[in-house]
Amino acid sequence: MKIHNNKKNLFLALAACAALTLSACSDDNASGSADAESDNPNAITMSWPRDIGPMNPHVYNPSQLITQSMIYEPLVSYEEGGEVKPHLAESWTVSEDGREYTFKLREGVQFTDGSSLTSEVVKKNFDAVLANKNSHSWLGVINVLDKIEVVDELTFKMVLTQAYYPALQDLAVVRPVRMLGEAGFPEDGDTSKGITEAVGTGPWVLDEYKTDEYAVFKRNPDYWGESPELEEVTIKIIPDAETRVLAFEKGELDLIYGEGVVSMDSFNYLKETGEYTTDLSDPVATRTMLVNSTSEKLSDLNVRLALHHGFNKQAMVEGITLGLEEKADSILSSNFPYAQEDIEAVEYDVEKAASYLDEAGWKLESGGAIREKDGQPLELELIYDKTDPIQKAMAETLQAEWLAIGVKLEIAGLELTEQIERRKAGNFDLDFWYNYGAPYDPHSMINVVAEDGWGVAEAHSNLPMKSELDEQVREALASTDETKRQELYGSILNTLQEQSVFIPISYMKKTVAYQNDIESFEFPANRDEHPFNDISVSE
Amino acid sequence: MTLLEVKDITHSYGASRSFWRKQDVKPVLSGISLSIEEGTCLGLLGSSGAGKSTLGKVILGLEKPQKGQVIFQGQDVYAMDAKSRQQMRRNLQVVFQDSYSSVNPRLTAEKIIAEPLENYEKLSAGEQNRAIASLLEQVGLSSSDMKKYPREFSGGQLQRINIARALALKPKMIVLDESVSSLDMVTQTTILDLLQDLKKMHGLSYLFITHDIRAAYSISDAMAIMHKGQIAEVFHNKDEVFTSQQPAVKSLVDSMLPEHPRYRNAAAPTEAKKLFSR
Amino acid sequence: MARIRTALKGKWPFAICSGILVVFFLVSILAPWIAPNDPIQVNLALKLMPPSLEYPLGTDQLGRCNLSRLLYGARVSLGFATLIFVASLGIGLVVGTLSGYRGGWIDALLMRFCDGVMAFPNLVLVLGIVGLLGPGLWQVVVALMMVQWVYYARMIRGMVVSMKEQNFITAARISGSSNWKIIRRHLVPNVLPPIMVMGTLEMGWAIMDISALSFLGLGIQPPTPEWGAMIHEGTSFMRSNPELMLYPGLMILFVVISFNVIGESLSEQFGVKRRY
Amino acid sequence: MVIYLIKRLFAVVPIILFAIFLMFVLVRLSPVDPAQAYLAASNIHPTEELLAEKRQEFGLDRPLIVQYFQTVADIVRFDFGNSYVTNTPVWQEITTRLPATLQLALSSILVAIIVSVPLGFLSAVYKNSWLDHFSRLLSYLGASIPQFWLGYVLIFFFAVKLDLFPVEGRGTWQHFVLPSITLSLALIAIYTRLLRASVLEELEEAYVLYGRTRGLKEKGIMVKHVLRISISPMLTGLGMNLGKLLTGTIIVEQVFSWPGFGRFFIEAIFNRDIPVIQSYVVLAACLFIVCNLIVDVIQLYLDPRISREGRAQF
Amino acid sequence: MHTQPNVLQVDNLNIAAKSSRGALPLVRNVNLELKPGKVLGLIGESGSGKTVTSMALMQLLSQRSMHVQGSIQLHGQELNGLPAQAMRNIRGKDIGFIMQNPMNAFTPVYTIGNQFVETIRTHTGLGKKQAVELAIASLESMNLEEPAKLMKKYPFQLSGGMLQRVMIAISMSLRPAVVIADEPTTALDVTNQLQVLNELDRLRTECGTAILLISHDLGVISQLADEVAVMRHGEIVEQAEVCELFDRPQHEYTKNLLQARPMLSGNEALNRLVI
Repeated sequence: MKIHNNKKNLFLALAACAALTLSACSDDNASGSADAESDNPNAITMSWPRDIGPMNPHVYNPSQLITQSMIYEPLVSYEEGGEVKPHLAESWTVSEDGREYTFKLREGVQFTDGSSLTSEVVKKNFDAVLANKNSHSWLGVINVLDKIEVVDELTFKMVLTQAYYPALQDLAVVRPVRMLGEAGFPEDGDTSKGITEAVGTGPWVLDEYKTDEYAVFKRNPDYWGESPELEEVTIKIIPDAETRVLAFEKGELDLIYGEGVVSMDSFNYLKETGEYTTDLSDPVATRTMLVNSTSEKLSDLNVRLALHHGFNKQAMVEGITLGLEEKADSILSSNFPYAQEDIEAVEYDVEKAASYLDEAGWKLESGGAIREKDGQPLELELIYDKTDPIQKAMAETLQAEWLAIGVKLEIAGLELTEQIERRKAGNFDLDFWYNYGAPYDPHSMINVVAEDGWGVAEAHSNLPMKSELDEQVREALASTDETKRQELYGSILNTLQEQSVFIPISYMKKTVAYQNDIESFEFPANRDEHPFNDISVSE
Repeated sequence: MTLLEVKDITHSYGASRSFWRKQDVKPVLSGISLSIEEGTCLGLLGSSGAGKSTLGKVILGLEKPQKGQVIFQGQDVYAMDAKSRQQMRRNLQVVFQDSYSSVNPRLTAEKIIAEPLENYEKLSAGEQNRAIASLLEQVGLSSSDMKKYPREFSGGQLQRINIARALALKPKMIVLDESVSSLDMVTQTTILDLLQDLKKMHGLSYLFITHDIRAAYSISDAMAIMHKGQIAEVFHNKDEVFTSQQPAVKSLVDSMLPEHPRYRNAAAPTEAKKLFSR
Repeated sequence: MARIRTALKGKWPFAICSGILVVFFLVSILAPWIAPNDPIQVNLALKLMPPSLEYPLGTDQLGRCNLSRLLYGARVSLGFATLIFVASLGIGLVVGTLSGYRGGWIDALLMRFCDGVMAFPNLVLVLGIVGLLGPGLWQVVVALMMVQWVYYARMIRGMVVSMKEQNFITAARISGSSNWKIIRRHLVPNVLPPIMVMGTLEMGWAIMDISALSFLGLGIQPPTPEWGAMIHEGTSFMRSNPELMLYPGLMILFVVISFNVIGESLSEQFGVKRRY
Repeated sequence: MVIYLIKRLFAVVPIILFAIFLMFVLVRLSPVDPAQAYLAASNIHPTEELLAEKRQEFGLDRPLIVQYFQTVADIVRFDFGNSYVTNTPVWQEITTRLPATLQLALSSILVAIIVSVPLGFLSAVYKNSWLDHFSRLLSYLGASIPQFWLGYVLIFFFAVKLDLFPVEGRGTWQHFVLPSITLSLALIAIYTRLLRASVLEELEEAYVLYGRTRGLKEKGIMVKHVLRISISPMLTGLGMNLGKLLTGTIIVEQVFSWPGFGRFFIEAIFNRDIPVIQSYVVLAACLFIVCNLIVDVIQLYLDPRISREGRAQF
Repeated sequence: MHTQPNVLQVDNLNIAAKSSRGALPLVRNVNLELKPGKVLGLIGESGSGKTVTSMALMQLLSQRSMHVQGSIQLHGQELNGLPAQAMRNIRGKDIGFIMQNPMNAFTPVYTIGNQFVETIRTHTGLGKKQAVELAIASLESMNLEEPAKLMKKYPFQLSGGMLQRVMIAISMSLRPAVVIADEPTTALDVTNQLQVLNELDRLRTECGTAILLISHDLGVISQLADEVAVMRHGEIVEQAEVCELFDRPQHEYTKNLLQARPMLSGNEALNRLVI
């Protein structure tokens, strides 16, 4: 029994442990916090739902587009209305067959470590991307990219395997074709496993970063272009939407910006208080319902049309999104290139819907609520992302609306990955789907309509004119003739509309709310770009 | 005739299979031999920790000894098949010290006494009822107590119910394991009287396990004294207990409290001190 | 019953809480008949309405009847908590009794398994199971069950082992009762009441756990009304319509408090010690 | 005592092995294909070749028993694999985020102990006084208020309306206040109740009466004798409730944007980030075991009976 | 020194439990006298009010739940209603107490020495070292071997008989005027009972302490008591010198009690032989 001798020491030891742990905590805390009440008046704080990630320009999760776009820059930039403008590349020429692009780089562009932007560096970046082609196959230009040839220090040639008109648009995206400085590359040049340093040419430099807490960006003093007004941007990581609003209300945040970063209700609340400025962007993408034509019941155009006519889109969009989204009649909103004026809207018409169903042979037994055909009830399943409150609310609304025309809708909230898996496997009746927005659309959207592997082409495969449609898509993407392209797009979009394999629901918009001392806020044209270059703060 | 014979029982607990330390295997019983004649009562005496209760369990067939035999009615208790053991149980019953823990608190007196009857005698409801009533009367309770729950009885009354249950199958022998020790004096005496009467009436044999010499003396025909897992001495004439020079017996006798102030016990027996000090 | 009656004497909190629970259980059974509206009927024209005759507690952000959703929510919370309790108690009873009564290697094996499961902080294991099986109410229920039964088994085994040593079990054996009869007649009836008391306390936790998991998005699937999920949806309306958050919060509060008060009084009555 | 501790330490080994085994079985039972989950989480378009390649990389094509021993060997070397989402070693993710979680947990336990020890003790000593009624009310409320609900309400009133504390984040001591309160209320409820019950039980013990018959000071009997013994079941509860605490931290981290591991874990669940899920659970089990070991040691100090009787069953 | 021959004088003690239905009498009109160096036996079956009486003498009944009326005088000082502080000084110092179940009476987590010294230092101004010395001396006088080692042991490491003697040693160390022994032998093994009674006997002869010996066991009473009070249903039905009571019981209940004890068949010769 040594209890007597040991116990005092034991207790002391325990107490010491506790003290150490605690003091370790407080040390940690001393190293500064990032609050909106920063000493610098020319600084703002914004929130973002997830950690900004490792700032690697060539990979996806968990890196965040918004911060990648602050540091790294593209060769060309995407501007309002789909116009492609010079950025790091000053000018370019395209060969006759559309397979060779020769770029001239801007002179005097420097990376933040002082090195210059040269064709060699550009090639290095492209090579790193091409080394992991599999990961980037979603981006059209990568699939057709053959090689990069250095011509001289500031001139290089991009060679494609086939003509592909949206190559420039694709080069404007935030990742993976933005330029990392020489110093950022690991020895073997393969950036997929990580970079050594976040060296870019962008207007912002990462100054301070704490995983899951915040990241502070400072203005790049040597920026080649027009310097931003702001000196400092702090991005705080706040995963919960409600907490974000509360922090904004309290003044800990200057800006809430993004898609789905606040609930619609909270956004409206902020708007109605009048103490803050709120705004909505132009449509960035379309919320669409993907209808699986290979599903037995939905292979009938009449059923698809009945569903399309069978719900009050206007009321649903307004009710659920409180007017923050706009009812969509076409899959492509008018602010995108090649959007068609003459797409005929499918209007809300319950009687029409009912008659389509009657015509398809789905009859309502007297006393029954669900239509039947050959003793089978008209039951459909809608899958949706369970974490998305809007999808959920819409699913629930549709459930109620379609019941009125005798269609029973089962709704299944899934995790995103499961939703995508089932979409790819064609294992669904109805599914929420979004197009990609600027600068990816409209070419990316029609690409997945024709190209297998994304679940969309597969879902459309039961259309009678499917092969024709695919041919049109291929033609449009390779075409170098502007009017021809316009024509083809018109035909494709009209077919999709008439066949009701996409049911457009609403145009999604970005939201922003900011404290009144922020001036001159503008939404970037590129959906994934950051908005900080134009912001200024009043004294 | 010999009803029960215990031959050379050796048993121990704590044969620990612990990986960490080899525990000393403490023998609880070593080389115990005893016999009980039909219709007699053997008082088994000893201080606490002497191994009395373990021996009781061994005899009842509840704890297989590591060595030795228990022969009841000519049959080895631990060598018989399940069926014969079941039959053996009929004739060998038990009453424990703590009357409260010996009955299921959720059953009525009737159900408690009915349990052995259900298991052995397939009686009709009426017959069973009558049997229970008569048993209750035999032990000095009334048939109106049938529907009562254990908590409605006093300790003495409950012990009577335990006796009634033990009697239900008309056994040959009952092991009384400190059956009266926790009752107050007056009740103790009445229960002892009841046991005497029943013994005469049914020709029962008892193994009366106790630490109280007086109680053992008053009911037993013969006495055996246990000490540290062994039989110190067996007395067929129980009066000889008081004159024995066997140290364990002597110390037990020496530490008796007087039954009258006239016989005050003058000094603590030194023998006892040696024997029992830890 | 008699004990419950004496327990009631002079204990008004106990009486009130039993009343609340009885009401909630009735509500959850009768929800389809007493709810004024269909709880999942979306009517965007009627969103966020103040209380009216048709919608006694107003409507939520999708124009669904708040009262009806709360009533149906009782179904989910109480129903699944009861299910978890009954199922895990059932498994625990079988395993615990077998283990405690038989002893030997079966006991060792089963109890080592229980030890292993208990080596995990229980809710964390639930999260792990849900994480691997995928979020969803049934996964949550199965996970909670898988984690809970171990505790019941452990406790029941302990009680069986100590009870096995009690004289009345020995007496029953000596009276010639078979093992099955001893288990059925003596062990189970004595083991069950204290475990049920523990269960009342656990029910409260189960309801909290289900709603917490729903809050994290791991539990209930819409449009099924569940209190935790309703609170989560209601947080967006904290300022304009605080009742959307308040009502389901109060429901949880009432039910859990009731379970706790009742469990506490019963365990005092039965002398059951709380595990934690 | 040393032997007892060594024994306890060694007993931990098979339990941890079993814990790893259980997780291993669960992963194999899971309907999700890790290769599929990996590609989905990394935003890579899954093709059959890629899937096969990944399966081979994860060793999923090897016999189960080999996979199990590989898992054990990896975990022993603190190699929990790479997160599917962040592509960094899980161990690194743990070390950057766990300290924040532990701080939060520790500060909540501290708050809980500081409040519940006097409250539980006094309410038992002054049974049926107003303090007792208050503490019982508090413990009923504390055990019944959902933490996520409480969290938002606290932020709304104390951070936004009254402007006393920051809404979210970590940094200064003020950042600790609201999350700790949210997290500790349930613990306070449990511990207060546990302590009150055990003090009431101990007050019935003969040694209290014997102390009084010896003329000891009432305060001395209560604090030196009763409290010291009564605190033991509360400590057991402290160890046992770690699970509640950890789930609590997940919720609180979510609501208060606390940069801890729980938040990361929930994201991992949604992304099917199997290595993260697996290591969180195994790690939590280890933490749980270690905490209970610490509790045991403290109890051993408080109550020398334990080393003789072995650990009391709860 | 004392003009009054009685160390402890109890007059007309009435105890009632407060309940919602009014006072429930537990003890009625009890009169007791304890003389220095004498042992007063209090006998009765369980529930007869013996323990409540002893608690009343120690003033340890909760005033919230119990009514205590009557006079309890220690050396002429009225104890009933004495302020808590003053009463606490008397407890342990002037009135010692020996409990029924020694195994539970000690705080399990402190050593014997710790609790012994704690008691001594509560009532005396002794330093720690002196207190330890006094405790060891006291244990030694109880015939306990190796008292210094004993001091370092925890209660659970000792047998009931040992603990009971430790308890007597603690009472004795402060030389109290009165010791109340509540069923001091009930929980002990037969072989230890006599020894404990003998230690009590020494306590009264050597220190002149008056002892109130509460027991239900006639053997204990006949071994130690000088005078006996028989209690039943909260009342003292008979009180007499011990031999007188055993030989000529007056009350019906006493007679029953005496008849009930198991006798060695009334065998005088055997009884003499035993001693």
